[in-house]
Amino acid sequence: MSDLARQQWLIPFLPLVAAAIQSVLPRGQRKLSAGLCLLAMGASCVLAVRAFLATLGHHEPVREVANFTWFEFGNTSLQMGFILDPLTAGMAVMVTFVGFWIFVNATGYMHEDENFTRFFCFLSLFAAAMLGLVVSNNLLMLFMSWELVGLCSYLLIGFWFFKPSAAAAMKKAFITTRIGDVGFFLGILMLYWKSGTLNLYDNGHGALEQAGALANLAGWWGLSAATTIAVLLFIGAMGKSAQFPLHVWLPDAMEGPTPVSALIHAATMVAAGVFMVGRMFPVFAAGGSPEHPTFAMNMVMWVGCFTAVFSATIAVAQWDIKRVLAYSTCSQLGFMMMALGAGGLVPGQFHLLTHAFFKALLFLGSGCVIIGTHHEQDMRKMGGLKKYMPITFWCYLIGMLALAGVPPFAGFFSKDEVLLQTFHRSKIAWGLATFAAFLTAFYMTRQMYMVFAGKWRGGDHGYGHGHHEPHEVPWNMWLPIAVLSVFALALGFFGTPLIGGNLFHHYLGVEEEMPEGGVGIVMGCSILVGALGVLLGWMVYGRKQMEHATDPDPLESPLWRVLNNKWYVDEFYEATIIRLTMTCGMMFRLFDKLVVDGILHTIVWLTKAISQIFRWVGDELIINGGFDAGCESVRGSGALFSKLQSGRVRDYFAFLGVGTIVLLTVYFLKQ
Amino acid sequence: MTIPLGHYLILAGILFAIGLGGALTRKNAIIVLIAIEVMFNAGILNLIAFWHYGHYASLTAQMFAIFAISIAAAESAIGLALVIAVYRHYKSVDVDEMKSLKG
Amino acid sequence: METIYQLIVASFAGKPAWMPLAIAIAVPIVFVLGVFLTIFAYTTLVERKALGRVQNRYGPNRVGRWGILQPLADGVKLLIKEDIVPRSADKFTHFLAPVMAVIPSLLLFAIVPVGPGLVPVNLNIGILFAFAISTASVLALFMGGWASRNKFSLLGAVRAVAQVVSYEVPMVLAAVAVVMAAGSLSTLDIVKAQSGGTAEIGGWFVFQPWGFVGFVLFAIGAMAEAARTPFDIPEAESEIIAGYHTEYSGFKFALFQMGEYLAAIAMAGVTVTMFLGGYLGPGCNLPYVGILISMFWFFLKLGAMIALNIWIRGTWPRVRVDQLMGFAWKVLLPMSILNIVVVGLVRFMPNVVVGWIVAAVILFLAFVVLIKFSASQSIEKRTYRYAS
Amino acid sequence: MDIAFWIISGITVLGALLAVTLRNLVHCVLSLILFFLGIASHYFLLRADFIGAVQILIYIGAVAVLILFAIMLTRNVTGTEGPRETLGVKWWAGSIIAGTMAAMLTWAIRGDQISQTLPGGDKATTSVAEIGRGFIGDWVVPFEIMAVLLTAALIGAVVIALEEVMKRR
Repeated sequence: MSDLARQQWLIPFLPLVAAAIQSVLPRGQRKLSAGLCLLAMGASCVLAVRAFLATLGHHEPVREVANFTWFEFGNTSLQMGFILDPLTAGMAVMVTFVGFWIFVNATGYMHEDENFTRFFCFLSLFAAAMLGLVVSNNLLMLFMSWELVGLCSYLLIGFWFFKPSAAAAMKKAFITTRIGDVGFFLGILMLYWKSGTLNLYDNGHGALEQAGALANLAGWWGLSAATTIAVLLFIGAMGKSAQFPLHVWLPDAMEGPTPVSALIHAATMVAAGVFMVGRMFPVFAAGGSPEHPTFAMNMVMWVGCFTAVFSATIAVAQWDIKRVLAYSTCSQLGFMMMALGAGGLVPGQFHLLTHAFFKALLFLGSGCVIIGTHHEQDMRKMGGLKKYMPITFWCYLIGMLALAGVPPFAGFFSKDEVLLQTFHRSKIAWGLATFAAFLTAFYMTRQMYMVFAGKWRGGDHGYGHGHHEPHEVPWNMWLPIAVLSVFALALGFFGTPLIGGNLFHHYLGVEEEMPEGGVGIVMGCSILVGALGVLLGWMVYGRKQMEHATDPDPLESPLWRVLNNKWYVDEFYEATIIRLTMTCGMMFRLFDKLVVDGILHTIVWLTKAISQIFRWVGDELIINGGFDAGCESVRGSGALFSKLQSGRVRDYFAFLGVGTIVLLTVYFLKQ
Repeated sequence: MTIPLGHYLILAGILFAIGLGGALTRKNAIIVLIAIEVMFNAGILNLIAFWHYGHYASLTAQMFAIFAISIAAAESAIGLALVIAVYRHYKSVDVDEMKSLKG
Repeated sequence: METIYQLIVASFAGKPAWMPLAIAIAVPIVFVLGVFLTIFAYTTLVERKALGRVQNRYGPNRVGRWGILQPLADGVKLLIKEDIVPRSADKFTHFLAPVMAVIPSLLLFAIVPVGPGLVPVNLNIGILFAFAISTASVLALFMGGWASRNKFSLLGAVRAVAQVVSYEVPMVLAAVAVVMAAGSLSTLDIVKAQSGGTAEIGGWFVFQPWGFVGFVLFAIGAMAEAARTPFDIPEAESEIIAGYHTEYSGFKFALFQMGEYLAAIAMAGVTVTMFLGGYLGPGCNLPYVGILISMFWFFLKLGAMIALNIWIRGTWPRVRVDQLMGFAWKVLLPMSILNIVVVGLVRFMPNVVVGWIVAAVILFLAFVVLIKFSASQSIEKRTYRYAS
Repeated sequence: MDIAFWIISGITVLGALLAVTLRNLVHCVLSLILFFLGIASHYFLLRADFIGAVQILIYIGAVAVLILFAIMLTRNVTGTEGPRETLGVKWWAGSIIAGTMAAMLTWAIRGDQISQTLPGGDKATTSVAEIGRGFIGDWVVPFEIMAVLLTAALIGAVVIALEEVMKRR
């Protein structure tokens, strides 16, 4: 058993080796590259399953750790470690299994791409990073994997970097998640400061085992230390798991190849945030009780709840097949966060697992559709694909029903648990989430009808691949979705009270009593809204099919247009945060030039110059007020002063010398 | 020998200042490199002087001196290669003309 | 074994302290200036005679019997010749260069032991000192070539610098092998490490495979450092007139020649010390006369090395610039690095014979491969970038 | 031996001053060599023979020669600089900074207790063997890193300087 914990490193290591080998493969070695990738992933999957099986059949939840010292400086040592517990084992199996089938699908999807090996190299690295994140028993290692995941997503989203939109999307994804990572990193630092360790579990000395003690320490903003840390960590999770207001990168990430979307949205990157919150759950919950939850828990729940509804509304009005799924992912991640925030570690993680399967299925299915329709992503130009792509259709239907929460598919059970958990915490949140579930059913039905029903509308345009009819995809693309659809169908039963009393609960072994009561109301409501959503979808999109790709949406209205434009969040950011940042950047630049340059001239000149800037900045900000004008003039003065930074080595040298003299002077004066 | 340690330190300080002055006042990149070498040597002289007047049995100072000399050699090789590359580009070795990095 | 310095100090016990010091400083200086300058003078004569015979003519035979006073006559002639300094020359540097050419060469003799304990200074960094000094000699060539403001001089100077810097590397590495075997940098210790063996001959490093290779490498490097034929492209008269000393005449020219010859002789002395057992030879351990016998052996070997130099100069054509550089970097350098490895390897061999055979096989194979490799490179047709 | 210190120090300072003030580049390098020699002599005087030899071997044998080559390769064969540099603001600023620094350093050192330290008797110099053992003993890691650094510098210098040759092909 402890051997298994010590061998956990093999799980991320194998894909890492595969990535390393592929990075030096010549471009032509496509089969070798894909084979290596699949082999490594399959082997990791076997290892993960082995570890998973070892955690089964214990009465007490298993938790094995293997810590080792990474390096020491002085008396301080930084440790790393691996963990084997139900949470890790379940995640690892999910990631490796889903990842494996995504890889299989990718061999078909990327078939024509000339950078096939590079793609698989990145994919392997991505999988390795994610698995490293899952098996690590140390926040530092988790953070490193976390950043690696971010890097890989950056590389993969921008895999077709020659497309300007992809290049923009990759930057957006990186920077947005980076903002969250700052919070995460602060949280890590604070945790280290307060608890003195970054190990999660360490025979009673680990950070999580000290969570109770942390709750008694004072943190910032009048919160307890544990809650402060939790809030900071959650900011990181918000970035990674695309929670409002850091969700903007996720839809843009659709610029990447579809298997990447499947990998990012289903199994890995977005799951990282939820997983991390689940992993750090003791810190979040420390100091609270079900009746009086901590601020961190409330924050998680309400952010999740808001994201769930918010994204679902946007998903209603999108044309791009992948964007619908992307917003749906945001929404579902909101569900997970909400469950975690409501105190339900098990429902959250369970929904994460089931969602990974059916969302991977949906994404791969959409990938099949895109390949089948010759790289068409606009749902208006699809239609009637049921005839051309039967296998894809049936699998997609299963995924759609699972997502829409129709019993007995996986999504129904997991979502139901989430809703139940929320119901006991807050009726308002429950109501909103139920509304989001209704929207989910509605937009998925809309998508099904637009894509698969009616007649083929793709022929309207005579470019691209010409007037080719859609066709079914090769076996290596439909096999994965077929396999995944089996799981989407069956996985839900492991988490239901129906057979033998909630296996998943028992497996994770969290000592939390599921509140009694309310099961009937919640389940009834969710079945009802699911049915209502499907029905409404049929009424709006099913009864009367779109005839032409240029037809307007039946719901065309001002509100719809707002939704179509994603509530103008991007534009809002553009107008506020980005512009503010630019302005700040200008001002910093200005400051830089002045400080650097002023030394050569007399102090009088320096004083005059600084007062000049202050006058300018003050002038512009106070008198003009408007951001635009202020920005412009600051930019202008910045350009003016930037001329003063000479770029000459000699000047910089002189500054060094002056600095040394100043230091020496200080030294003398202090004596 | 009755020269106290301070004499060596002052000598090194003066040499360092000379190097610094050279780096500040000259425009030719090669002379700037020369001046940097002067500063390097002033620093190494300090090491050896401290070794001589201090813990004689220790190897540390000599090791540091050797490493510093090696680094200086590597630095000058790279520096001169850069000067040559810059010369090819700008047809000049005037450091004041190498200001593409200006703001 | 005491050095000459310690002997002198001991014999002046009880006298004022400056006396042994003065004597200990004066004796080696007088010895080096007297003996080695004479050797230099007669080396020029022998060289001219030998080259004459190689080229089927007599060589100098007018001044004195067999031309034996020829060096003296040359000296007088050069002393009274007009000292020409080009108008645009950098006067000070032009003046300094010949002086700079002689000083390092003379300094080299400071570490060459001519007999047991008979070394001017027994530095514990002996060989390193030799290399440090010999690199300085290249500066003189550069200064001379550059100060003359003559493009041929400058070309010669740059060639000299490039050549010396290149050949320095394999030479130092060849010496590293010896230092590894002897376990010391001191020249006296290196000689002592070669003692023993049959009649004080069998222990010479040159009889080891790596020693032989090192000897050849070192001899080639020394020849190139002194810019002697066939490595005399810095002063190749058919290409760049006379290289760096084109603009020198009179005694400055003589100083350049003197520096070159002294460097060659000193490097020959270092070669003898490092590979040929220095002053070791049959009878060098005898009481009283041992010192004389060992000096005899040393100068005999020195003479043999000089003769070898002259012989090679007379019979080999001058190499081309690209061949010169390619040879240094592609053949000598790998060979010398391998040589170091082999020296280390030999230490771990079970016995001397096996070590000898293994080292010989490795070095021979490496030599064959390297020669084949570089030969295939040099056969290719020459292309001219600027001429059609 | 005191007199040796003063003579060598004078030569060293003179060399350094000339190296950074002379107009002719090659003269600068020759002065630099004088400076290096002075420093090496100081090392010998301080009984650090090995460092002294290394100083000569590396600085005079390699660095100075390298600088000379750089001068030749930048086509400034005569070594003269272009138009005379005026004694402008920058010159004065630089000189004042350097002078201030020299003065302050001197002042700082003179005022310190440690500067009065005298060598404790005549001691034997460190043997090369000890240094060699240090390289493969306590200092093996820095030594290896230095080897890597030098290799990197070698490759880097070749790459930078080879650029033109590659372009020509």
